[in-house]
Amino acid sequence: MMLTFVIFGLLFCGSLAWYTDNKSFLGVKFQARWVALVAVIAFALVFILSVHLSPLRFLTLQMITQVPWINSLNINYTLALDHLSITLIILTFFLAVICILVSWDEIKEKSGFYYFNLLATFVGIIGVFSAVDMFLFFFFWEVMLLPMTAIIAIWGHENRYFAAIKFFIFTQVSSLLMLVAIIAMAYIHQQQVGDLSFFYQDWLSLDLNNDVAQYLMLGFFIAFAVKLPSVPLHSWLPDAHTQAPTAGSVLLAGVLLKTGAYGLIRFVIQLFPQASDNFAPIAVSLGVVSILYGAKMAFAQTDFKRLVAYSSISHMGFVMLALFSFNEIAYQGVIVTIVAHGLSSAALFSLAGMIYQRIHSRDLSDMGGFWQSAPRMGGFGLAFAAAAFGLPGLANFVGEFLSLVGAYQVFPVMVILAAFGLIGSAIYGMVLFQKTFQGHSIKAVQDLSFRELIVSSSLLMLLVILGLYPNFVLQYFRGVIL
Amino acid sequence: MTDIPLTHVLILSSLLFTIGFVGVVVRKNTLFMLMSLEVMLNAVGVAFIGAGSVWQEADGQIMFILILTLAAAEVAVGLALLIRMQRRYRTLDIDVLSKMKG
Amino acid sequence: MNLLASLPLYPLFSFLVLISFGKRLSWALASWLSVGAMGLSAFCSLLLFTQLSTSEVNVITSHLWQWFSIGSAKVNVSFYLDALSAVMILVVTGVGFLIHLFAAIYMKSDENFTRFMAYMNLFIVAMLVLVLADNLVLLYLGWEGVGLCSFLLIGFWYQEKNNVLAARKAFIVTRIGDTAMAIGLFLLFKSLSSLNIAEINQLAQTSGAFSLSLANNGPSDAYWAALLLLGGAVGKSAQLPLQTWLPDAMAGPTPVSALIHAATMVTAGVYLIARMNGVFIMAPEVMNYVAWLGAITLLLAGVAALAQTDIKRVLAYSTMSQIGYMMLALGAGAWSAGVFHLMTHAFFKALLFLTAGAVILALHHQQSLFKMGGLLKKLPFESALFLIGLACLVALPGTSGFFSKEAIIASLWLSPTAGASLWWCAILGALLTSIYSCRLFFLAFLGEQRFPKDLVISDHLETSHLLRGALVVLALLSLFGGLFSVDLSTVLPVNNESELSPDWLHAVAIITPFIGITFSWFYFKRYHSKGITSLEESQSSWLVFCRNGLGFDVVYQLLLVKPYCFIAQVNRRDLFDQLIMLAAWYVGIWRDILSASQNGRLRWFAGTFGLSLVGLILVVIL
Amino acid sequence: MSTSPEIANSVILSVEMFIVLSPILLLSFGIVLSLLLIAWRRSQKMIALFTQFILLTTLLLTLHLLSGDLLVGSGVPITTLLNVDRFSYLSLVLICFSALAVVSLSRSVLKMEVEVHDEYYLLILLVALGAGILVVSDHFASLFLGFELLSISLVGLVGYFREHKHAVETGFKYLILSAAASSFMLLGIAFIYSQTGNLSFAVSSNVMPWSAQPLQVFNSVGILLLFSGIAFKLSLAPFHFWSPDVYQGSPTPITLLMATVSKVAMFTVLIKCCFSQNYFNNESFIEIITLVAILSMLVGNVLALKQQNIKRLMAYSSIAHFGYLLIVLTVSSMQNTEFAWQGALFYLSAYLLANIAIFTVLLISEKNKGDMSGDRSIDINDWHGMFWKNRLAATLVVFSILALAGIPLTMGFVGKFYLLNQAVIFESWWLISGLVIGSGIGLAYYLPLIFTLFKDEKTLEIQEPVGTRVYVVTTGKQLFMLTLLISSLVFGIFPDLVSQFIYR
Repeated sequence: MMLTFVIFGLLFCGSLAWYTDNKSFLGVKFQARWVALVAVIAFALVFILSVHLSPLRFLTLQMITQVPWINSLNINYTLALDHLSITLIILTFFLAVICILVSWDEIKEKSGFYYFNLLATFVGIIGVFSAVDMFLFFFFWEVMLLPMTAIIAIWGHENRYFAAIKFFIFTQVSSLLMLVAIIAMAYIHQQQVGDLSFFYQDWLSLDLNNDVAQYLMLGFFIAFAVKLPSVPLHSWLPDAHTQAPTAGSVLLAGVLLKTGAYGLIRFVIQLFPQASDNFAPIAVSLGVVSILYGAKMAFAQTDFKRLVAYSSISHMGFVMLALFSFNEIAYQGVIVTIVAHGLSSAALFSLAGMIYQRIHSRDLSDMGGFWQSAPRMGGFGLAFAAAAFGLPGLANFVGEFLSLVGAYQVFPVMVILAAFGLIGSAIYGMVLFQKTFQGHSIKAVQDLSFRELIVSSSLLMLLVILGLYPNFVLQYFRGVIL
Repeated sequence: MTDIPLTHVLILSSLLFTIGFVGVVVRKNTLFMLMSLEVMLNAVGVAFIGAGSVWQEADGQIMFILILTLAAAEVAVGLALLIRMQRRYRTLDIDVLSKMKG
Repeated sequence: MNLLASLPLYPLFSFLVLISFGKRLSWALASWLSVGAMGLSAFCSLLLFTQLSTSEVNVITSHLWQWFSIGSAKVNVSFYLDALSAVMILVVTGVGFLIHLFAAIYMKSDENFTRFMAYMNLFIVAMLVLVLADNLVLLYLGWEGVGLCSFLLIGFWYQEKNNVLAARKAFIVTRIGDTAMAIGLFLLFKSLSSLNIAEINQLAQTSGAFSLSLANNGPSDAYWAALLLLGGAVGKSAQLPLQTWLPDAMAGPTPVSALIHAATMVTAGVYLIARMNGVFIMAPEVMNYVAWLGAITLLLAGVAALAQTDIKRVLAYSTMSQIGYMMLALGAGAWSAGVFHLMTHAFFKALLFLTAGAVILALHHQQSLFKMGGLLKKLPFESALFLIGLACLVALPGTSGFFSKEAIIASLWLSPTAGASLWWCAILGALLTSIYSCRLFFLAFLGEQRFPKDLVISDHLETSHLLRGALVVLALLSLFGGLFSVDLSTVLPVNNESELSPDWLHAVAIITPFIGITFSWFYFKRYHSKGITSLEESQSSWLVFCRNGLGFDVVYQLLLVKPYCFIAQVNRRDLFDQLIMLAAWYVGIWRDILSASQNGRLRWFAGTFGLSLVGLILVVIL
Repeated sequence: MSTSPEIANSVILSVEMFIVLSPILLLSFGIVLSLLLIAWRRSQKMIALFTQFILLTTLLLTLHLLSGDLLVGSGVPITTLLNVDRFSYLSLVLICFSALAVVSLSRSVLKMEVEVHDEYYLLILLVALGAGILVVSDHFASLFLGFELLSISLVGLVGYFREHKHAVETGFKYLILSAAASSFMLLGIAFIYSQTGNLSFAVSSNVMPWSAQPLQVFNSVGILLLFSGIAFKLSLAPFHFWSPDVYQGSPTPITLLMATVSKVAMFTVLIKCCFSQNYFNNESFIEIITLVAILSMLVGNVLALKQQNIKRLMAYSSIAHFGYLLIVLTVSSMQNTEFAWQGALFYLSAYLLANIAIFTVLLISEKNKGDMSGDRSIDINDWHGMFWKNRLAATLVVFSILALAGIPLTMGFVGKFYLLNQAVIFESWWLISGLVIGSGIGLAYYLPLIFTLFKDEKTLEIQEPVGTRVYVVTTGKQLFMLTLLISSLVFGIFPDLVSQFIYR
C-alpha cells in the first residue's frame, strides 16, 4: 500500500510543484524546486521507514499490492518488492535528491514544468522497479520515457531534438518487441494453464519449449540491451547524455540504465533460464565488446559528457558479462557495479554540469588547469575519475573485481579480454582528468559553491563507504544464485 | 442466349470496363473522363445483367437500375464541377488541377 | 594488534587534515603535522620491529573488518606483519620520515606546499597498506594507491605539459602491469579459491593440481600465475619491458624521486615476488625468467646510464639496474639477499637523490651534468655525502651496498635457476655501475666549474641543520646499514650454501668495481682534468640512442600508442551509430521517392490505382 | 427482392425490427424534416441546431438500444438487405458522435463565409445516413447504396466553398477517383454475384451450380475488386494517392468528416462482409490483406515524415492507422470474430477521439490565423510554442498525438495492444514486424510535432507569423476540449470502461 502511496504522492507533488511555482499563498512564495526537494526527501523517508518496519523479509519477491485493473484481459495493478528492487529504489531516491540539487540554479525558465517532469520520471522508474504485472511493468516502462524525453527536448543543449527523438525511437521500437514477447507469454500461459495472465510469478511456472523460449527471450533481451546499453545498440546513449541537461544526464546514467540491468536480472534470466544459458556466450561476448569498445570510444571523445557517456557503456559491459556467467560472485559484482556506476557516473555528470555552468562549454579543449583556480573541484574531479577507472577503495573497483572474478570461473578467456578494459579505462580517465584540471591554466573558474560541495561530497562519501565496506549492500544478496 | 456461357459475358464486360478505365487515365479533357466513367459503369451493368440472367434472378437488373441512378447523380455533380472549372481556369484540361502535391 | 593497525593512521590523518584545510595552514604547522605523523609511524614501526625480533612470535596480525567476501573466501581489511614486511615498513617509514623532513624544507617556497605534503603522506599510507596487506586484494589496493600517488606527484607541477605527459605515461604503463596482476589474482582464486597471501603460499606447496601441468602438458596454473604476478612486478618496479616510465618520472620534485622512484614504490615489485615466493618456487621456469629479466635490465640500464646528461636521469637508470640486481637475486632463489639489497639500496639511493636535489637547488634548477663541474670546492658537504652514496652504489668494500651486492653475486653461480652466465652478467653490471658512477662524479664534482662564475650558490638549504641532519643520518645508514643483518629465515626459504662455489668468484666480484674506477679515471680524463671550461655532450648517434633509453619508447610509440590513437581517430564518429544513421538515411530516400509520387496529377492517381490493382490481381492469380 | 421463400413470407416490418432500425429511420426522417425546415425559413442558426438535435437524439437512441438487450447474438435481420447487431450499433454511435462533432465545429468556419449554408448541414446528415446504412447493411445492394450516398454527398461537401483556392481541384479528384473506385467495386460485386448467385453477405460462396475451375478465378478477382473499392475509401496503400490532396483541399470540418465518419463506416462494413463471408479462410485474400496492410503501415508513415502541412500529415498517418487496423481481418476462425470486433472498435474509437481532438485545435488555430492573415492553411510552425500560450489545447494535441503514436496513458496504446494480441494469437509475424517498424518510423514525425508545441518563445520571432500568437477560444470549445482530454485520459488508463461496453 505504502508503495502506491509513494508513487501517487510523488506524482501529486509533481503537479503541485508545477502549479505552485512562483506563486505565493498566505504570504509564502512557493518555488518548484523546494516543493520537489521536500517531496522527494519526505517520500524517501516514508519508503525507507515502511520497508524497514514492515514484517516482511524481502529475500524473495513480496507482494505489496494487488488491485484488479483491466478485467477483460485479467490485468492487475500488482506491486512487489525484494532486496534488488528496494536497493534500486533507494538509489533512485538518492539520485533524485542529487538531480534536484544539481538543477537548482541551472533550470531558470519553466522550472515548474521541469520539476513536474523530473518527479514524473522518478515515479516511472520506481514503478518499473516494483511492478510485477508485466502489463503494468510495460506501462511504467513507457511512462518513465515520456517525461525523460521532455526533459531532454525542452531543457537540453543545442542539438536536443535530434537526441530526444533518437532516444525515444530506440527505446520505443525495442520495447515494442518486448511487448510482443509479453503478449506471447500471456497466451502461452493461457494455453498451458487456461486463463490469460500477465502476472510475473505465474510465468515462472511455465514450461516453454526451447526455440520459442529463445525467441521470447530475445524479445526481452533486445529491449533491455538497448536500455543497458550494449554495443551495437548503444548509439542513442551518447547523444542523449550529451544533450540532456545535467539532471537529465545524471538520471539517465544513474538510474535509467539500471532499469536495463534490472530487466535482465529479473525477467530475461529468471523467466528463461535455459534460453539465456544457451544465449550466454553471445551475451558475454557482447559485454566484452561493450567494455573494450566503450573504453576506446571514450578515449576518442573531445566532449566531456560524451566521454563519460561512452565510459558508462563500458561499465555496463561488465554488468552484461557478469550477469550471463550465472555465478553468485559475479551476481554480487553486478549489484555493486550497478550501484557504484549509478553514483560515479552521476558524480561525473554533475561535475560536467558544474563546469558547464562556469565556462558554458563541454569541450575538453576549452578546459585545462582548473586545478589552479578551483582546487576543491579538482580534488573531486580526481576522485570521481578514479572511481570511473576502478581505483581500489572506491565502489566501482569492488564491483568490477567481483564481476571479473566470478566470470573468470566460467569464461576465462572472455575475462582476460575484458581485463584490457581496465587499461582502457585508465587511459580515458587520465585524459578526462588531465585535460580538465591539469595543464596550463586557461581561465580561472570559481570553486565549488556550498550546494555543489554538498552534492559532490555526499556522492564521494557513498563511493568510499561502498568501496571499503560494500557489505552494507551485499549482505542482502548472500547466496543468491541466478 | 443460354448457349453463350457466362464467361464470355464477364470477359466482354471486363473488356469494356478496361476501355473505360483507360479512357479515364489517358484523356486529358474532363468531359471525356466523365464519359469514360459512364462506360465503366455500363460495363459493370453488362456483367450484372449477364449474371442475373444466368441465375434467373431479378437482382442483376435491379442492381443495373441502381447503377444508372448512380451514374446520373455522378454526372450531375461532375458537370457542375466542370462548369466551375471552366469558369475559373478557362480550360477543361485536367492536368491544370495539380496545385496540391508533396 | 592495535599498534600495527594504527601504523598507517597517522599519515592518513595528516593527509586528511592537509587536504581539507589546504592553503589555510601555515608552513610550520603543515610541515610539523606531516613530518610529525611520519615520525610517529616510524617510531611505531621501530617498536613493532623490536617486538617481532625479541619475542618468539614471528607473525603479528591485526584484523580490522571484512571488506567483502568472494564466495566462501573472505577478503578482509587486515594487516599481517612478519619479518619481511617488518623490514619493509622500517624502510618505508624510516626513509620516508627522513625524506619528509628533507622535503619540508626543500619545498618550503612552493605555493602548493601543503598539497605536496598531503600527497606524500597519502603515498606512505598506500605503501604501508601494500606492505602490510594480508591478502592480495588489499595489496592490490595499496598497489594502485601508490600508483595514483606517484601519478599525482610526478605531475605535481601540472602546469608544464611534459610533467603531465610523464605522469600519464607512468600511470598507464604501470596500469598495464597491474592488469596482468589482476588477471593473476583471478587465476589464483580460481585454482586455489583463496586470496589470502599466507594461505596461497601454503596451498601452492600442498595442492597438487596447482603446480601440476595440464593434461596436454602445457604450462601449469602455477606457471601462469607466477608469470602474471611477475607482469605486475615488472610494471611497478620498472623492469623490462615496462621500464620506460621511470626516467620520465624524474619530472617530479626531487624528494618524490627519492622517496617513490628510488627507495620505496619501485621496489614494491621485488616485495611482491618475495612475498609470493610460495607460488614462484612452484614455477622454476618463471624464476629463471625473473633472473634473466633482472640481468638484462641491469645491463641495459647501466648502458643507458652511461649516456645520460641529466643527473637525475643517471640516478633513475642506476635505480633500474639496482632493482635488476634484486630481481636477479630473487630469480636465483636468494630471497633474503634480494630483500637485503632492497633495504641498503633504499638508503643510499635516497641519499644520492636528496643530495642531487640539494645540488640542483643550489645551482638554481640546473640539472645538466655538463653545466656543473667543480662542485667539490663549491659544495663540499653535499659532495662528500654524494661520494658516500656513490661508494655504496659501486659497492666499495665496507659499505652497505657491498654486503648486499656481494650476497647476491655469491648466490648466483650455483643457483639452480640462475647459473654461471647470469653471474657474469652481474659482474659486468657491477663494472658498468662503477663506470657510470665515476662519470657522474667526475662530471659533476671534479674538473672546472662550467656554470657561470657569478652564479651565487643559493644557500637557504645550507643553513638548515635539520636538512643536513637528515642527509647525515641517511649517509650513516648507507655506510653501516650493512651491519645489521636481517633474518628472514622465518619467512623466506633459505638457499642452502652447502656446497661452496669456487673461491675466485669472490675475488673477481670484489675487484670489479676498482677495475671500473681505474678504467674510467683514464677514459674520462677530459671530465676531471683541469682547464676544460666547456664540455658539450657528443651527438654521436650511438650515444643519442642510449641517451633515449635504447629506443624502447620509439618502438612502443610505433607499435601501441600510434595505432590506438589512429583507431580512435578513425572511428571517432562511432561506426555503429553511422550504420543506424544509414538506415535513417535510407528511409529518407524512400520518403523522397514516395512524396515525388504524390505529384497531385489526377490521371497519375487513376493510373497507379489501375496498375496496383493489376499487380494485386497477379498476386491472386499466381 | 429475393425469391428465396422463407423471407418472402416475412417481408413486413415487425415491431422489433422497427425498433431496431429506428436510429436509421430517425436520421432519414430528420433529413426530410430539415428539407421542410429549409423550405419554411432559411436560418443559419436554426438549421444548425436542428441538425445537432437530430444527431444527438440518434446518438442517445442508439445508446439506449445498446443498453437494452434486443441485440444479442448475431443480430436482427431486416429483410435481406440489413442486419443490425451490436457492432453495427457501436460504430453507429461512433459515427453519430463524430458527425455531431463536425457539425458543432462547422459553425466557426461557416461564419467566415458569405452565403447561407443550409445544404451544408443537409449534406452532412446525408453522409451520416449513408454511413448508417453502410454499417447495418448485410447485402451488396445496400452496401452499394450506402456507399454512393456517402461518397456523392461527400463530393458535394468537399467542394462546398466553391470560391476557395483548391475547391474545384479537390472536388474533381474526389469525384472521379471515387466514381472509378465504386465502379471497380461494382465490377467486383458483379463477378462475385456471377459466381455465387446471391448478393447477400450471409450466404457463403459454395453453392455454385457449376464448379468450373476458371470461374473460381472470377470469384477471387471479384473479392479483390470489392476490397479495392473499399480500400480506396479507407485510403489504404496503394490506393492512397487521393487522400492527402483531398484532405488538404477540403474545408477542415469536412476533412474531419472524411477522416472519421466515412472511414469508420467503411471499415465496419468491410469487417462485416469479410466475417460473414468467411473470407479469412481464403488464403489468397489473407495474403492480399497482409500485403496491403504492411504497405500501408510503411508508406503512410514514411510519407508523413518531414510533412509540414498538418492536414496532409493527418492524411498520411490515417493511411498507416488503417494499415494497422487491417490486422483484425486476419482472424482465422469463427470464434475470434468477437475479439477482433472488440479490438477494431476500440482502436477505431481511439483513432476517432484523437482525430477529433487534433482537428478541433486545428480549427481554432485556423480561425485565429484566418482572422489575422488571409490564408488558413496551418502548417507545423504555426503551432510553434502553443504549449506556453494555450496549455489546454496543446495538452490535448499532445495526448492525441501520443495516442496516435500508441504510447501508454492513452487509448491508442490499448488499441495497439489489442491489435498486437490479435496478431500474436495468429502468429502473423509479418504484420507484427510491419507494425513495429511502422510505429518506429511514425515516432519520427509525431515527436517533432510535439516538440514544436513545446519550443519556447525565444525562437518564435523568427519562425512564426503574427497569426497564431493569441488563441481566442470560446468557453464552449474550452469545455469540449476539456471533455475530450479527460475522456481520452480516462479511457486510456481504464480501458475496461470502453471494452466492457463493447463486449458485454
